[in-house]
Amino acid sequence: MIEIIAYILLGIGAACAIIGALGIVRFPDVYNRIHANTVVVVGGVIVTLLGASVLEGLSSYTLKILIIALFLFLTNPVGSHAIARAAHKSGVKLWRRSVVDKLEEEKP
Amino acid sequence: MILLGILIVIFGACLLCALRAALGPTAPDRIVAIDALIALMISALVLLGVYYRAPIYLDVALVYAFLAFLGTLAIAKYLEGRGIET
Amino acid sequence: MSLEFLIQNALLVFLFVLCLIAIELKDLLYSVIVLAGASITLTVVFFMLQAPDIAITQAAVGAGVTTVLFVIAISRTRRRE
Amino acid sequence: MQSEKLKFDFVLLSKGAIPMAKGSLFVTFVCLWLAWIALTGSLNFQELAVGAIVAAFVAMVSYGLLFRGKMREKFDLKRWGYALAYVPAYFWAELKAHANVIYYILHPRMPIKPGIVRVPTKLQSDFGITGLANAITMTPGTLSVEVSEEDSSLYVHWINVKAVEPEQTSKQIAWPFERFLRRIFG
Amino acid sequence: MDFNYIIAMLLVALGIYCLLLKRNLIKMVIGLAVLTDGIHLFLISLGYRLGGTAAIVSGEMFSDLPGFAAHAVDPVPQALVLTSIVINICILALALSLAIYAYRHYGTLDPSKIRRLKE
Amino acid sequence: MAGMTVIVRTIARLLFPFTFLFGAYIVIHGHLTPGGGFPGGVIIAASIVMLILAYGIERAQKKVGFLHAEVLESVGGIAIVILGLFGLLLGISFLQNVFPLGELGQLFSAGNLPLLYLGVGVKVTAGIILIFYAMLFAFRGEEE
Amino acid sequence: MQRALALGMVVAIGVLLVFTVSTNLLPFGSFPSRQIGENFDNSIGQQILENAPQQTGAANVVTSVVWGYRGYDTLGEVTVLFAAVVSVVMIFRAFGRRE
Repeated sequence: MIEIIAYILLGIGAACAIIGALGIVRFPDVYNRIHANTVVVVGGVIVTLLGASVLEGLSSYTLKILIIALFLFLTNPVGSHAIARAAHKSGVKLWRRSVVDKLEEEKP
Repeated sequence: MILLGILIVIFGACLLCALRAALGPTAPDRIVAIDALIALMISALVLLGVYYRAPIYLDVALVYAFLAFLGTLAIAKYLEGRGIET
Repeated sequence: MSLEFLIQNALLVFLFVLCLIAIELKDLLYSVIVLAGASITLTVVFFMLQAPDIAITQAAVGAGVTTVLFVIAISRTRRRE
Repeated sequence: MQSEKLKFDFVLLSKGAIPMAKGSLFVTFVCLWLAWIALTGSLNFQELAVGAIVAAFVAMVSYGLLFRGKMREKFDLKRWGYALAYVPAYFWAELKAHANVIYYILHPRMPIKPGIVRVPTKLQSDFGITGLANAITMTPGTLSVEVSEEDSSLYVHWINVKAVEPEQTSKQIAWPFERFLRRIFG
Repeated sequence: MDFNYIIAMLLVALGIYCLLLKRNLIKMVIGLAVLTDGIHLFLISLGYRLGGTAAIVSGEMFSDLPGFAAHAVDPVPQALVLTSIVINICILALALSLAIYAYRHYGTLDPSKIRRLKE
Repeated sequence: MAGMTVIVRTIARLLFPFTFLFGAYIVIHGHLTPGGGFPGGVIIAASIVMLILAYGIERAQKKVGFLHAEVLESVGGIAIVILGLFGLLLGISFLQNVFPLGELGQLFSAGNLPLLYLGVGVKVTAGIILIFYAMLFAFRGEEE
Repeated sequence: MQRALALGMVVAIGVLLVFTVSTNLLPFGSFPSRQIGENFDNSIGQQILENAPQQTGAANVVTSVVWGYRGYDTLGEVTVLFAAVVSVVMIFRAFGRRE
């Protein structure tokens, strides 16, 4: 029973990983690609790590895998935020069909 | 065997990320792609550690989970147009 | 050839392609970014060759030091080749 | 210029600018010791002893960084209750956002309307703003691009803009997280 | 199939190509990094044993030391590569410092132009 | 204003003690798990680099100054040499083990190997920090 | 002309390296039988693997090679690190004085 749950989680993770990577290729500009990156990290990697820890049961693996997931969860949004801010400051334009850019209007 | 199949899927995703890293028009595109690649490789490391049945191998993935965002931060600071030291 | 070695050989080809991209790109910053990807691929290859000591050293160096050093050097000189 | 620098000096790598809380060193030590036990994964006496020494050393190096303020507030049971209730709400938001973005990725014509909107927030503390921004970034579909500390608002890149007015964006993007975070971090 | 050796040597050739033909000091340092990566890969592949485990006694191996010795991979190349990585990072830092120095002094990163300016 | 946004600063200050502790774990368990002096030292140095990137170099220098790093590096080197001289003084040879070996797999085992790794860890930490400080201090504020 | 010569040299070096490596070595993964002759236990790595846990008491055999059997090498490595750090610091100090 517990193995079936683990394999379901691993399957969801792999599917999210490949879909997110497809999104990184398909999306038109940097900011949208970061959304796809988030799909890879949360839906792909962290769900996969949870599946691996469920697969092992409660052992010395589990705690370490959960620490890895926690720190990935803490560090990745910081990187995304920093790179999005740097992209906006260095003049990377939004996609041409974007609706609104409040940051450009209010803080030039 | 199922673990190895999932590994193959993850490496396929890595291939797509590398495609974007090779094509991407600007620097942030490439960094985003490499970030996703690093995250995918961390999950691959963990799955390999489970496959080899050795918990001490997981330290390697832990190192990358701690330090992966340093390079991103440095490049972001460089792209913002001021020195890295401020 | 077992499935494990198939994966390992695919990773090796991937590593070679990443290094080739890193060398052939004209912008030095792009080269450094792609080199970080090559570094983690090499880490996984070391891991599959049952050398976790080397893998952990390569991980620490590739994630923490090399990229930042190269970015400092690029920021002190010129970005275009 | 100098005074402005001092105003933002909540960084506190140097001691003395803001008085340290009394229990800060001890609480940091306990957290680091627990982290050591989780890393080693054994309850051997030697590991515990060496862990205590290392955790004490690291806590003395860095005790101003982890915790600030009064220690008694940190262990209010109500806060931990809200933190516990935050987890399923966060999980539900994450699930919805994933389904949304995966639909956009797999759709052949990709019907997205991206844009950057301003999201005002009432959170004040560092950890509160950071938690909100990280939660926004970690749900796919929204991405915090810039944080403005003067009027405490975030600029968020939204993959499918439904509203531009600050009240509406705050209600739609930030409220699911903010209603818990304002209780947890204040 | 000696795929590891071939890829390692191709990496070395790639590094030499970069060192010989690129006209930029920092790009040459990148080539140096690729070259050393190839050498490390070659040495580690040399010590691999089919179906081997890592050279670390762990888990149920503690009571079966002869079995451990019959299954573990070669530790000597690993120690060698460990030393080599340290020296590699030292060389990297030193070479980048010298590149910055040369750029500040001559205003260019092209090695041939640097030589011409000296004459 | 020095440093990056409040998000990066908060996460850096949250992660700094844990990264430091993890580096120390890698150094101290060098004879039991993968790792050792060099990767552990690099991780500890990377935690300082994290502070530099998040806060700016002046704030990081209040934690570990240039002189501190120089002294620490010398201390690490001297510790290694003194540990080696122990063997020489007892009439065996340089760097020979003189401490009891202990039980295989325990933390207190393997004689002087963990102590040597401790020295290497201190030395590598200080060395990498010194390299970063030197490269960051030179040519400050004259980028193009 | 010079460029073409260099390119040809690189290709020649690459072909030579790949040829040497793929013909003159034993196949990948045959670690203990790299020794010439019948007696496989003469390989240094195999001997270290058998004796290291008792001799040095370290569970990680790579560690016991790094600081036990090959301590002088590692001492040299530490010296190289020291020399590199001193060189980098001296380069930037000298340059700063000159400006």
